[in-house]
Amino acid sequence: MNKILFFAHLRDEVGEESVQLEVAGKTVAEVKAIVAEQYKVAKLDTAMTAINEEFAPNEEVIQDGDVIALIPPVSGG
Amino acid sequence: MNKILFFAHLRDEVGEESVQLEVAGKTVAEVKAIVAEQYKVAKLDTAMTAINEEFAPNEEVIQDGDVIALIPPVSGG
Amino acid sequence: MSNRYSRQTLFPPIGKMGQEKIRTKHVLIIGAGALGSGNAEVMTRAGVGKLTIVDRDYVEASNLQRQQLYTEEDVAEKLPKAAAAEKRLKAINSEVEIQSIIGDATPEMLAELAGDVDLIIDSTDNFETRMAINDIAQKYQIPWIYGACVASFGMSFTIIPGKTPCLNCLLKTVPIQGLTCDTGGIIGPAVQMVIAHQTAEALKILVEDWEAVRTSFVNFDMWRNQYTSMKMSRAKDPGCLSCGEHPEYPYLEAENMTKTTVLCGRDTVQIRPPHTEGVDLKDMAGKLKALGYEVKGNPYLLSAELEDNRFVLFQDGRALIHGTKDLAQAKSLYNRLLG
Amino acid sequence: MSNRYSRQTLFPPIGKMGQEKIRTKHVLIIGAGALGSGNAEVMTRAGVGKLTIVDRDYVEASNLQRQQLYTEEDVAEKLPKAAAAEKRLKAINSEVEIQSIIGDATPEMLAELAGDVDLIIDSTDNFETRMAINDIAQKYQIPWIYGACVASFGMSFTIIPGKTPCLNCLLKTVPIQGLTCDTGGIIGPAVQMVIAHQTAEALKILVEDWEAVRTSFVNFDMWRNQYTSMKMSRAKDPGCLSCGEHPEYPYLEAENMTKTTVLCGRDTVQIRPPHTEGVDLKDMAGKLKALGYEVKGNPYLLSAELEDNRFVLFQDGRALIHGTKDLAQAKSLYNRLLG
Repeated sequence: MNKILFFAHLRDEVGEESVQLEVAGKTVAEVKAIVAEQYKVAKLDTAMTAINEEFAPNEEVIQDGDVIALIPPVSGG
Repeated sequence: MNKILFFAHLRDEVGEESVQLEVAGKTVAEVKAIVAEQYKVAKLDTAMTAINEEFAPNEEVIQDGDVIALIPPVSGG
Repeated sequence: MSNRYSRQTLFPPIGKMGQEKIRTKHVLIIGAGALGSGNAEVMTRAGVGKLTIVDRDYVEASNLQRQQLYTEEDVAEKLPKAAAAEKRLKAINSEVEIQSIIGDATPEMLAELAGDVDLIIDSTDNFETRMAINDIAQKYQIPWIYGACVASFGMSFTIIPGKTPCLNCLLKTVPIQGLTCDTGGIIGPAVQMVIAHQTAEALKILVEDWEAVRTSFVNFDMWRNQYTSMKMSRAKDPGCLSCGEHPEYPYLEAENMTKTTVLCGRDTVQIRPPHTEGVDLKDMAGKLKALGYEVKGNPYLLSAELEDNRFVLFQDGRALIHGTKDLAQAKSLYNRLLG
Repeated sequence: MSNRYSRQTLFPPIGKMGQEKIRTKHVLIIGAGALGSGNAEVMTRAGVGKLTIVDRDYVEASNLQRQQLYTEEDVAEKLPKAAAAEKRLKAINSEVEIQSIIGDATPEMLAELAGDVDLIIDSTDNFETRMAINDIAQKYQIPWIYGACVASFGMSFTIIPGKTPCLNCLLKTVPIQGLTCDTGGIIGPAVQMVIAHQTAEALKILVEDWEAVRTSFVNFDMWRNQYTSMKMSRAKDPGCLSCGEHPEYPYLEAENMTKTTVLCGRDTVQIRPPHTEGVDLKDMAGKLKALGYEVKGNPYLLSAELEDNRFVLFQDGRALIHGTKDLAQAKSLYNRLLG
């Protein structure tokens, strides 16, 4: 099982700070697609991803127990 | 074994970010006395103590494996 | 004022030697909004040798809630932000050479300024300019500090050419979020938090304490009491077109820049962003309505109107800004609403 | 200026209702140094109804490196900080009622002000005043926000009477550290970081979003890239004399306050702190020498001299400040050197 954390406005869009999903064996890009579909979140493809607090590219494969954080880049200044 | 973390100017006085000491069974007050003696740190009695990131009073007894943080209060403004 | 930096030279990692280094450095700040005005104030008080600040906007009433160099008088006079910033910064520290530039931070302008700049502090409000800063920084080997905030959250990351990953390694594209300070709001404490992180990194870089420079990507939410650091050791992409082995600096190329043109005889500016993934028109319509805009539309475009602002936005991100021939003003409105 | 708060009301946890609450609240800021000037600016820009700021010092050249309301002109005019702050705050937002008080924040003054205050933001430079604020806050049930910084580190904690532990639960005594901004230095980013935390908490309290208030004790070092939160769920002491079941508010009692007296005919002020654990004279001598003081002494006392400052410090914390009859000025020097 994997914990998926949402940051910034993703948290508001999903309505939860985190969810539990079974995504071991999938890539980061696949996880984004699953989350976007399941929680109706737009623009997830441009969010950065951390696995266990370390930046992970889209091709990275998730292991069981990994904590995944989705961090949308922010542009205001 | 216990890890002891030093914050703010304690870190400069001790010269290390953290040290390993065997202090299971001792109270917070006793640990402060041991550290003050061993590392020649003045004014440790007024430092706040966290055990595993939770505030702990002077009477609290350390368990094996506990991570202890010593945080001196700061007055500048 | 002989002892004006005494509290800073007393801090051992700076000291008198560090202060002397700070005094000889030139810092470039892109943007004089919330982050730009705050970063400029901290750098000016710290005593940098020269500070250049670039901005295309003028001071408006809605800026005063969080933009720290400006007063009600600046709003009444409709002063350009760069000019109002210069005035206040000189009153704070007459020993710092302040250069203010009223205009759009285009890749051409950045390239011209890059020659004698030691550090760039990002304080812009859009990713297109950030990607141009990122390429310029790589091309001229200048450290730069990304910072951004919206609502109660913000983030920062320090980019040292040749050492750290760059912004293009992380993003790979120019994200259009449609969430900006003008659509999602912003609170002062989130601004202060980003400024704290950017200026701490700036001082480390100016005194050349490279060991102390933060290597993680910081991300926080002041209202939800969240603070996280993402390790970046595996983020550098060897094939990155900005910082990789064969750099092409794509965001300095004309075809990757937004085209802004006045439509002949129509008092309208057209804004055409480079290949985006498209805009969610339904989502944008909701955000604009919340701001008081009157919004009409169909699946291909929306038209929106509020006071002097009137524009049409297409699904591919293209927009027509009506009632103006001022390119910078049109682009400013676009970036404020779409990021 | 109808839309000056628009970016703040767009932020859902504030909204128009929250802004209306902010507009009706009275915030008291103790101290107009680095934290005080910064906190006052953020609160004034955010649109509080009334802001009272108390300080006993005047603006000096060494303040300009980090105290954001002040200019070189304020130094030249030797303006009291509270007066200089008021002038700038009014230029920033004429809709906020600014009350500036030039003087020492004694327990008597705090008690007088407490009547109609909704929130106290600690921006003082010493623990004696903080302990008095803590007792006043408990006695009159006023939330307050502790904040402090030295060098590159800082900390903050929000105290809500009846809910959270209080400062006396944590410290049990008035610590004399001898580490202050005047002895250990201070950098702007550490100041900004504390301001970010204090003002975020302030906005939550002003809009009465109690769920959002931070319950942990925050502690950071901007140069070492450390940020930690200490959970405080077990810190409340039921026997605490400030917030426990039988409160006595000990720091409002005369015997627990520093006595400041002019020594007759000697142009000297004596400062006698209440029962301290004593001062490490050797350590203090080293710090004063580093500041340029000429220091002499023996195991019982040290005497120190630098320009106009001349004083004798005893092992029990008592001090004689020579060459002045001004109580506030003498106490100010004492707190700046000893905390």
